[in-house]
Amino acid sequence: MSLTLLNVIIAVFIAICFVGANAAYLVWCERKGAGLYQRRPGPMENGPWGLLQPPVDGVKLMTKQLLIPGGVDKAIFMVAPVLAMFPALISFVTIPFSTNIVAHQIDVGVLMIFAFAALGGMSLLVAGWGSRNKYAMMSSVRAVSQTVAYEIPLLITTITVVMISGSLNLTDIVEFQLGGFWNWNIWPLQKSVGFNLLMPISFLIIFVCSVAETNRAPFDLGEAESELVAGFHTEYSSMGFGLFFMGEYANIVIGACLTTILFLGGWSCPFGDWGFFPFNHHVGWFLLKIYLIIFVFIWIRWTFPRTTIYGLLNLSWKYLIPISLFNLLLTAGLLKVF
Amino acid sequence: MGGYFSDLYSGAKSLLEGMWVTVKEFPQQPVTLSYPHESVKMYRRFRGHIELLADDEGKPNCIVCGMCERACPSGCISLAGEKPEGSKKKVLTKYILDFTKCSLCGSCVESCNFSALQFSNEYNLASTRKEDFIMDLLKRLEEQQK
Amino acid sequence: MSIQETTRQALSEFFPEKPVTIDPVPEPESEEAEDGKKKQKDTPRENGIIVQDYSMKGFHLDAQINPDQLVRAAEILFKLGYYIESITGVDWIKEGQLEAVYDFSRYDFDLCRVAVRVRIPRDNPILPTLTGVYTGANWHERETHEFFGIQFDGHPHLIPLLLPEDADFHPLLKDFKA
Amino acid sequence: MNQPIELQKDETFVLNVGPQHPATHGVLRVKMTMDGEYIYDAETVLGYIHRMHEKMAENRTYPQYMPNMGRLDYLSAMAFNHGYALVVERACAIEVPERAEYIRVLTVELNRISSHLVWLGAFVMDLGGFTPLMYCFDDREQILDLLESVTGSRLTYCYFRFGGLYNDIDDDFITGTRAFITRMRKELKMYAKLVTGNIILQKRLIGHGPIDKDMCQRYGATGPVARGSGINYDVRKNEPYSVYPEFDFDIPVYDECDSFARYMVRMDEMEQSLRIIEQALDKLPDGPVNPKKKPKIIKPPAGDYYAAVETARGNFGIRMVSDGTKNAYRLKLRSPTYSNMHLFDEACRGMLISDALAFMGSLDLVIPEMDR
Repeated sequence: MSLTLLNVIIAVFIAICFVGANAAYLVWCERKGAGLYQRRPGPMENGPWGLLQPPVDGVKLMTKQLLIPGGVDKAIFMVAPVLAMFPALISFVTIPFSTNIVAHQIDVGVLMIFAFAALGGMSLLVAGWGSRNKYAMMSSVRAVSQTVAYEIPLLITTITVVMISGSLNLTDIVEFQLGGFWNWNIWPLQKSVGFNLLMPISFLIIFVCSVAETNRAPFDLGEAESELVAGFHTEYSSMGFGLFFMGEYANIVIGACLTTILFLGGWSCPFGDWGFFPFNHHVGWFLLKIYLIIFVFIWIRWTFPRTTIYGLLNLSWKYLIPISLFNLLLTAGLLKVF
Repeated sequence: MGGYFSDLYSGAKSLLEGMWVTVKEFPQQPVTLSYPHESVKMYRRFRGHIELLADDEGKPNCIVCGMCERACPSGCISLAGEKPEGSKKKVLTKYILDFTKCSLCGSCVESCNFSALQFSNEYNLASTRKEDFIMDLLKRLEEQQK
Repeated sequence: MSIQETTRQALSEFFPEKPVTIDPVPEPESEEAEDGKKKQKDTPRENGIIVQDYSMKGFHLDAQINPDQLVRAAEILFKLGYYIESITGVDWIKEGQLEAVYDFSRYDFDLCRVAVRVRIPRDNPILPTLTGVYTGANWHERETHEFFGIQFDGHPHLIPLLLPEDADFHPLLKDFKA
Repeated sequence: MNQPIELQKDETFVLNVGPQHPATHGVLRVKMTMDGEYIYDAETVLGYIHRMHEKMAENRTYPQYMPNMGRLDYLSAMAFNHGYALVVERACAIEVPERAEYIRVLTVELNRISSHLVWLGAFVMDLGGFTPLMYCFDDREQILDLLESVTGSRLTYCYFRFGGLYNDIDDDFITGTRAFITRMRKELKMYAKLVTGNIILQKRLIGHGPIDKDMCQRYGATGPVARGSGINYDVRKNEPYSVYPEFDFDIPVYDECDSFARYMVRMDEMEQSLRIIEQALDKLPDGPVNPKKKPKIIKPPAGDYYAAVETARGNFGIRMVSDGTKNAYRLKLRSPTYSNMHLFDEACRGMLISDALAFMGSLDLVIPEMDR
């Protein structure tokens, strides 16, 4: 067995642990955050501040009966939750948490993440189709059109960043932004393109798209609970539902990671590269940034009502795609000039 | 075209305003009460299920006139009394409240002219058995006297 | 002219033999209080318009008409701007009759509540439907149908609304025993 | 997005919304024939919690029936009690002392605000926003506490009696209510920022769910539904009862006929109710809350009686037929949402399901009141 393969297996194991812990405790964060936003304490009873709630919930989910509705295609029905979880896990392989904390550096890391994100969209379709439920079916159709609509601006914006940094490798993209927060891609002032006013807006676009890609409020049309009951996972119980749930939170982490890497300088310290503690704490900076983004995710979810499917598509096709396309052109032009 | 950008601007502004409202609540103390650990004080007028009132000697005030039984819309009160020998008044021997039917309207308390009934302040009444709600108020009074 | 009079005149086309101006005699208070019971034993009320005392009764016009005049009456009221409040029945079991009461009211400040009544025999209760005029009569008629067993001719979807779909009993009839 | 599309009858499927569906707030069922996400036809099925209150009225005496009224519309129970008290008082010619009338108005208006708050929270939750619900419930809790301190119960008050009230209010209630008015004014501003101004909510409501005047008349829609369609109709103004003529308040009317107009009507109504409460507290006369002369046994003289009140959802009317005995001969309850919901079947045709459910939320349904 080659060393690289072993490396990847260990990394996947660590990624599973990381994703599992993250998913579990992000649920806690979400519930606690929701509580605090809503003038109530959130989970309180299990452990201090309800910190034991996630494991207890996990045990509950695992011990529940897995119900399979009559007349469904069992194989499709069972494979959907796995499909939801698997791409998110694999994507972690290529995400650089720090200079050397990365499972496997791939030169086309960005491409790989997008490839697997598309697979995640398919899991919703399979789940909705396999459930033999009208609500689930409608939800999966919605989810797919949403994924398609939002992958385009997401990709275009990412290409812009790739053009600026000149690499598809995530580590390279971060290294391009090292040396203080003024070097991050979020600012209009750029090393390679001079001055591009649209960069902060691009950041917003990628942020909105990652909210939409992860099916979170206000774009949670797939599981719009007041319209489609629970959407694609209406018929799932026990760990089937649990996997969807974990997959959702894993996707959130991926989305936050991607935003951080592309625009917020990844693990780079905001105050330049001082080589002493705590500024050299690279993973710390990375985690801080992604959790800040997740905090905003939670904040948004507990503030806004849901959009409709046409509102969502309008936003994508009328605003996000034109602006990101324009930014792509502008950046290409600026790259030629400078 | 102008509408395009003003829409974008006003929309983004309204979203930020909303986010500012919720984030202001974030650091504040919750307004809820963690119920089993602490509980609210009931108001004096709180209408729990009814209970019998006793006079100074600890005997119920009730004279078994049956007004409450007749006033009750749901027929959840059943009472009985007997006249001991040598006494003018009837003495209450049984007062059963079927709380499963009670709608807490208070017609019984209002109909009573002898201040023999009042609302209790009890609200922790959850149970899984129906029998728990068929209450013997006379027994309850005796227990209270002890 | 107040809307009340307009409505009364419009409705009086059903009673050509009675001059419009004669009947606004509110039943005297004292008489009614004394023989409330007597009134019930009387023969059923004759068709006609009664102008009610609003402060006492809560509505203004009380018109009793024949079943075949019902749709026309509804059309008149619709044209005058009335909206339909409710349709209900009353079971006058002693007289062997069912009474359907149609309540109409207005959106504007010319306050006038009109009750239109129709009396039909208890053993063959058939009425024309108002759904052609007031679409909202649909549910009210379905409700009256299931509670009283009144058949509404021409109703598009006369199945029980509040009761179970297969209910064949009419609970608001006085002889209904659960 | 708003253009009528041509729906095809032969490519439809039936979607059962309810009886257990998060958007139907209870047990309402709508059988929707869908063409994709568009509604081709809808049929509402009622009666899942039908309790035959009207028959109960025939078997109970008049005072005994009072608690039933709170069970019709559990959110504005006070107004329903008021309507019933009105019709019996009218029939028996019972005079109500002035102080009692003022307290009635006071409590009914407080109850109206609490009802609108539940609606606001539930409506925004229908649209997918959860947080406003919690804020609304926090505010509503203040009202419930106030009303509980007076009536002794939080939801089904049963506070009114024929000719008067169950008991008088105390000073704590008055100071508490004044504090609540200040708080509520601030909170309404907060809701305006958090909910009303929100672009997502506006995009979802403005121009959706049209109900025009003609439709209101055909179906007999009342309350905020009619007022959102430009009909200036409020029983409190059009047919003044109790001491409402004494107060200076406006009836909010919007001409837009869409879901947002109905939303705005209710938001404005809360403000107007606060005004009424403030004036009622200022003008509150002294005196007894129960009449000196009141018949011992309620036996209305034979005849027909009618009374209507404006509840939080519209015109609630009672037609009472008395035969001079202790029980009503016939009691018809005309509940507002029954008529308001009726137009849903027609109005939702051609809508997207998400719009239709938002539209349903804007009608402010309370199922027990519809099913009676």
